[in-house]
Amino acid sequence: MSEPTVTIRFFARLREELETEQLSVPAVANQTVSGLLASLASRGGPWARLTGDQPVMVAVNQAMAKPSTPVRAGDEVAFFPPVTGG
Amino acid sequence: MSEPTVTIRFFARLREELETEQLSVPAVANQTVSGLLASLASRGGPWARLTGDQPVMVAVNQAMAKPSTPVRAGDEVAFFPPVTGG
Amino acid sequence: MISIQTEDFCAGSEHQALRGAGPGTGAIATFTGLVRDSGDLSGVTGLFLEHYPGMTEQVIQGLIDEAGQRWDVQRARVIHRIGPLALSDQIVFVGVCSAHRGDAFAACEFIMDALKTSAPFWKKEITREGEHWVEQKEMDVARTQSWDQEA
Amino acid sequence: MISIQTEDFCAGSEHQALRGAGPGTGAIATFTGLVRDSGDLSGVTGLFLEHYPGMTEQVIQGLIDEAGQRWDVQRARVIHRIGPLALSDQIVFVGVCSAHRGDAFAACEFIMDALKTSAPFWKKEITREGEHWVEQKEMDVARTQSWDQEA
Repeated sequence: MSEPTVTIRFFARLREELETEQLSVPAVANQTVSGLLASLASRGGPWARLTGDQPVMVAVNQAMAKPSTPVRAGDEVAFFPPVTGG
Repeated sequence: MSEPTVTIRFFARLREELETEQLSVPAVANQTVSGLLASLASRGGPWARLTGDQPVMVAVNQAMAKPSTPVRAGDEVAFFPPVTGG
Repeated sequence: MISIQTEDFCAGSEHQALRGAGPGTGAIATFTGLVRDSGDLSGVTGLFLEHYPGMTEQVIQGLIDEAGQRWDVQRARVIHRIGPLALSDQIVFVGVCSAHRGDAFAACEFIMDALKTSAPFWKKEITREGEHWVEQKEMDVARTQSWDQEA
Repeated sequence: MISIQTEDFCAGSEHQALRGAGPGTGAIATFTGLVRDSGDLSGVTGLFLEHYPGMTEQVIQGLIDEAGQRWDVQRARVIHRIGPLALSDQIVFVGVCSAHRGDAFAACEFIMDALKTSAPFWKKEITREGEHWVEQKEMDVARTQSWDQEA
């Protein structure tokens, strides 16, 4: 039986800086976007930048989210720089 | 030797109502657009509508003009309804 | 470039030509007006468009020049058809290219709005019941005046 | 209709398709964005565009729906290219048709402005000296916010 997880995706500059496109972490009870971000930043090195000066946008299940948005088992959470299309 | 004249043109609804596309009138000293319009209106019948309720726009030598714009020998004066292109 | 013509035009070719202004072009805004089935009257089956040859081109050139003073305009193209037009026919095309999208949108919309209230064209609507010279709309005059207030 | 694609598109064909919305169409407004030689950097020779598949389409559909609530929108078309693009290549197309020109212009410009600040695309500029992820512009954010104030 597989452990309940959260899928995390990174895009653009974040993907390059972290050298990570996607990872899976165990789901935590009562977790929020800001909690997840802090836990990732605590890995140190380039990960610390996730809570640094550069703006980081977040989507949960492909909808724009806020620091207080809950993160539950099975969710897809994406972190990325401010968008620059068009 | 030809008499000095002013060319007058009518467009759209005015052209149809007056059944006149173009006419030539003798040039008058110190004439203005409003003087010319009054003289045309004095012909009576459909011409009286030129000074009636319906808005009439005027161009002198193909530039938009006002009632006070001078009209001189050789000028081309055009009267027409408010424009509706586009 | 300005064309007043009875023939139809190809918006795709015009768009392609606007791309040729050079490597500094970042934005193309276009507007196309079509004959629609309801104007002053409903059940419109066609239009007849009259204009004042010579003055029309001068007025439109003046609008393009004014747009070029107010915004970054790399190239502007205006086509206006005259004569008889059928339902869904193209009437007018305005295309502008610029470095930036804000300038392209503003210049295109300004030229189109000002053309409607200052270029000497007159439109007659044709229906099965008869013909009718279109009346100038107060809203069109207000739209053009709003560009003056913005200046 | 929304397309996210690596291939180029033909603005002329898209324009033609917008004409097919019916006899009530009186206005088509289009915008095309091109790769230009100076962005954050000068001497840009190309771009690389990344996006978030799935979310991108949802966000753009949301913008089209919002435009349809605010203005008369008969048909809206958005194409955005991804992957490597060369100088002067087409990046994005937004086309809207409507009964009236004011609605067509407003809806087209709104979708374009909002796409720039909310659709998950990221642009990397490529020059002879190197590459650079483009920074979001405060002016773009301000332009999008101005549509909220207008509501």
